[in-house]
Amino acid sequence: MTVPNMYALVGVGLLCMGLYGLVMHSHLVRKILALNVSGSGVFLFLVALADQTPGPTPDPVPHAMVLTGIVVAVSATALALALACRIQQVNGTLRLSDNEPE
Amino acid sequence: MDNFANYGAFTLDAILALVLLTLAWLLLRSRDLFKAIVLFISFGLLMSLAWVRLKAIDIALAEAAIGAGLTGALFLSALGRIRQYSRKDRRQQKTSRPFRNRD
Amino acid sequence: MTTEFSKKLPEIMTRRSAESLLSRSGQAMTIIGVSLLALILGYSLWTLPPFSDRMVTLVSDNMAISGVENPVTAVLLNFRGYDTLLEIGVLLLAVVAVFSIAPSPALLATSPPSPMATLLLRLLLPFVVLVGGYILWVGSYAPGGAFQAGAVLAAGGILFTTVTARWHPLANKAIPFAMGAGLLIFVLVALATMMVTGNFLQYPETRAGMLILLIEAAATMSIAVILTLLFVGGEPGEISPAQGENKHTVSFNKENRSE
Amino acid sequence: MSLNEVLQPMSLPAWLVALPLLAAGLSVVMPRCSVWTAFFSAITTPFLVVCLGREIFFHGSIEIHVGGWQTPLGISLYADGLSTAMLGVTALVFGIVTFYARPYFSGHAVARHFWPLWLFLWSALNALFLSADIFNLYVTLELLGLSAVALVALSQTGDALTAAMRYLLVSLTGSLMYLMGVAFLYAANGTLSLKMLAIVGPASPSVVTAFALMAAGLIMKSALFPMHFWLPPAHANAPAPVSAVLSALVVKASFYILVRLWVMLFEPSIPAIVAQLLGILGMAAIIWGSVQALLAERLKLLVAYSTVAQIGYLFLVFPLSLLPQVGKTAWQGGLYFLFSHACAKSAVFLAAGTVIHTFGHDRINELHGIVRRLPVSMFAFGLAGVSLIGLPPSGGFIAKWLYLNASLSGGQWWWGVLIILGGLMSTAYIFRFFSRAFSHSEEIVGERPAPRGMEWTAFTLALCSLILGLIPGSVIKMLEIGNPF
Repeated sequence: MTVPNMYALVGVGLLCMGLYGLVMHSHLVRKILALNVSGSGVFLFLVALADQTPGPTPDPVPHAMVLTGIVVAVSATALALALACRIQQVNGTLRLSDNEPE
Repeated sequence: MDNFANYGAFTLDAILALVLLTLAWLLLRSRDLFKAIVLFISFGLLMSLAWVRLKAIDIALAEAAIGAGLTGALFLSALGRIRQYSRKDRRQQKTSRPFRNRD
Repeated sequence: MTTEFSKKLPEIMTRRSAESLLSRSGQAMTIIGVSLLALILGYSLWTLPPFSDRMVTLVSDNMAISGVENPVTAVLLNFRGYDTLLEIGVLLLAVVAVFSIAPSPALLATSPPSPMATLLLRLLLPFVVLVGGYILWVGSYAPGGAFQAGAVLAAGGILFTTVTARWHPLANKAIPFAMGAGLLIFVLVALATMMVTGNFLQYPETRAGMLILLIEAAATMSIAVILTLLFVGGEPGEISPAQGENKHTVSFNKENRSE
Repeated sequence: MSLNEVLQPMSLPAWLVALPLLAAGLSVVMPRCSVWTAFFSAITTPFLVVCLGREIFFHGSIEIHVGGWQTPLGISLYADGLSTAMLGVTALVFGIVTFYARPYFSGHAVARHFWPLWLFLWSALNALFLSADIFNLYVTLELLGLSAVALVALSQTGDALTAAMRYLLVSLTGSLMYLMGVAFLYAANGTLSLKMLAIVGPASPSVVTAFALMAAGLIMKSALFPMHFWLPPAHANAPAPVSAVLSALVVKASFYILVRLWVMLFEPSIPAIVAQLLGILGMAAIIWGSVQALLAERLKLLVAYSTVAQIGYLFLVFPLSLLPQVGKTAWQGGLYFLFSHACAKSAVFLAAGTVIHTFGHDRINELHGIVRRLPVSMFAFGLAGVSLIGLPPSGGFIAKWLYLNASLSGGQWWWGVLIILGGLMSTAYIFRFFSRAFSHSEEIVGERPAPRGMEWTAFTLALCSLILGLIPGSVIKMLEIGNPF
């Protein structure tokens, strides 16, 4: 197994663990954490594949894509956390399932 | 000698990979939210090490500054605000719950 | 009897589906599903054909006319500059969204800043600005660029807001401009290049380096301000907490209310 | 420089993205002028779309290379009949709803934030429909998702915030799945351009996985059963202008990407059973959404569940288009569905918003005899209802007619039965509301009068859904340009 392939597998693992955490946790902040872990997994996968080019330099296009992705991810995280804080303030809870119609 | 360096590098990569997976697992399983966030920040820092290993220095810089640093700060400040609100909420709970009206 | 049941049916359905996420069988299903996904992804990774170096060749062939020397910066701001344009839009959108959700700024001045902290800030801030400027400039040649520089400057901004927790009144007027400048200058440069070269975002070859630096400088400032504000988590200038609490209780809320 | 020089045909797609984006940026920088930047956008963007439509009608589809870089290296924007028609519907709905939103939000503090988010949503849709690059599509999807979520949360009630959060989580997960699919496609083909990817060979496991990931992500975002759970609360709790564009356009945007990917990349290499599966999910969505709409107690929730059902119809296009010799008819039917539903559903949501504005609630059982207070809105509701049910002469009728044609001459009659059954069910839930609205009852007193602008904008959109039923020939001719199918 080559080194980039190993990192790509780690990326797959992180994606799946993040998805698992996203589904299992009912606490919103934990869900957001899990999504961030998943995102890191996808980014790692992408860059690890880019390192497999035959030449000495890796492909810069996935690097640019991941940079874009990181910035998008931080924007989404900020929005999600702002929403979570507001939900705590208004509903008094941070669990979505508590909030089903009674 | 060259071979030896290769083995060393591979071992480093393997350890890094294992540590990344373990950290992710721990942070997802952690019962304490604060601890989970701290684990997430260290996860981000190790991710930037992984980016260096994958020859992506640009991403390593961005990950250290944005992925670990700023996202971590966002989580910590959100946690602080949530605790502040929930304390306030507990105090108000007995008197009124203006927003809890639903169908 | 039947009408009552029909009234309750949607509620029962939704409640069940919400709870099943936490039940034993739900957990088992999730674990099986996620492991299956991991297996499939791993297998597909295994069968991927060898990675082609078509893009590497294309990028290195065009580096000479890209106006910069760092391939990643060239992809970000020239070859795929359109992605970056939209991405700066995402950042600006995120800060507007956070403002629209947050009830009040997170940081309220409760006490004047301590002299120690102020001193530390005075020593650190110039250094942060210097490092940020360097990272921005070096991005044309080596790893670095607008996003990294913006993030470093934002760290300084966060430090500043946590220590002083107060905005200068002038800053309130300048902040919207600083937030929007990155996007506006990027779009305007793109439109201007379209007037000159006939193609959206096609820099004239001799001016490419300069235009990229202009876009990056504006973007760095906007990114720094936006990331700082995302951390602050609310609109500066509306400090009064009472006002902040009531800001959003507007009357069209009525439509969502029921007794 | 004359207008003709500025608006050269090749620069029209770029203007269509740049102009709303510029307006969005300006409305952040100058909050006081935000209404005017939105109005400016609402007038100029439809004009640009008309210019683009005229151009491609006479000279065929346009592809521009952003930055002057040819496709594997750069990003290209592509405008054929399909994307221009999507842009046209977007411009129509956004243009009209902007004039509804002005009185709706006037005087509210949130208006300050509404207009920039609104313009960002619009630029995201324009960019999405023009993009011919799978990673660029990811960026537009994120722009779209984040602005839509923020708009849902705008009313700041507990329910709206929770709905927005759920929507955000689904939307982000969907984007991640999509991005993972992009990674696989890029690794296998070394390009991100839709057109260059189009030449992929026989299905390898990585291509199938890429399709599965992208389809899963896009299905989550377009709320196909059983991933629809986030839609009803989000669309029912958002402010009315927002609900209108979310139902009319935003869920359709991810469907549009799926259609493009299916037609351009995956159709030859994915087994036909997958299309059948998508059709079966669509069938379940029609039945489930209609039943829930029949049971809903609030008007906006009824309309939102009706959207769940109507999305089901859209996905019937996948099995129907694979039938021999009727593929084209099926695609035309599916897209006709999309357009007429966009007009009709936005009209219905606007009318429902006017009801809430006037009476302060939308509990169906307490809305007896409201037609006397809101005759125009109820008339709009009725016209749009005609299209949703699929009665002639409406866009919905043409769509169902094309679908029925495809299913009967293709030999799979059961889809036809389902379409007729779905029409009956939508008749039932629409008349359930109408029987109250048009009933005789004691005079009810509205809290405040509805602004005339709010009533007539809804009416205009409803009329558009009807007009679509009168001009099927030219719409279908438009869709043929560039031969997207």
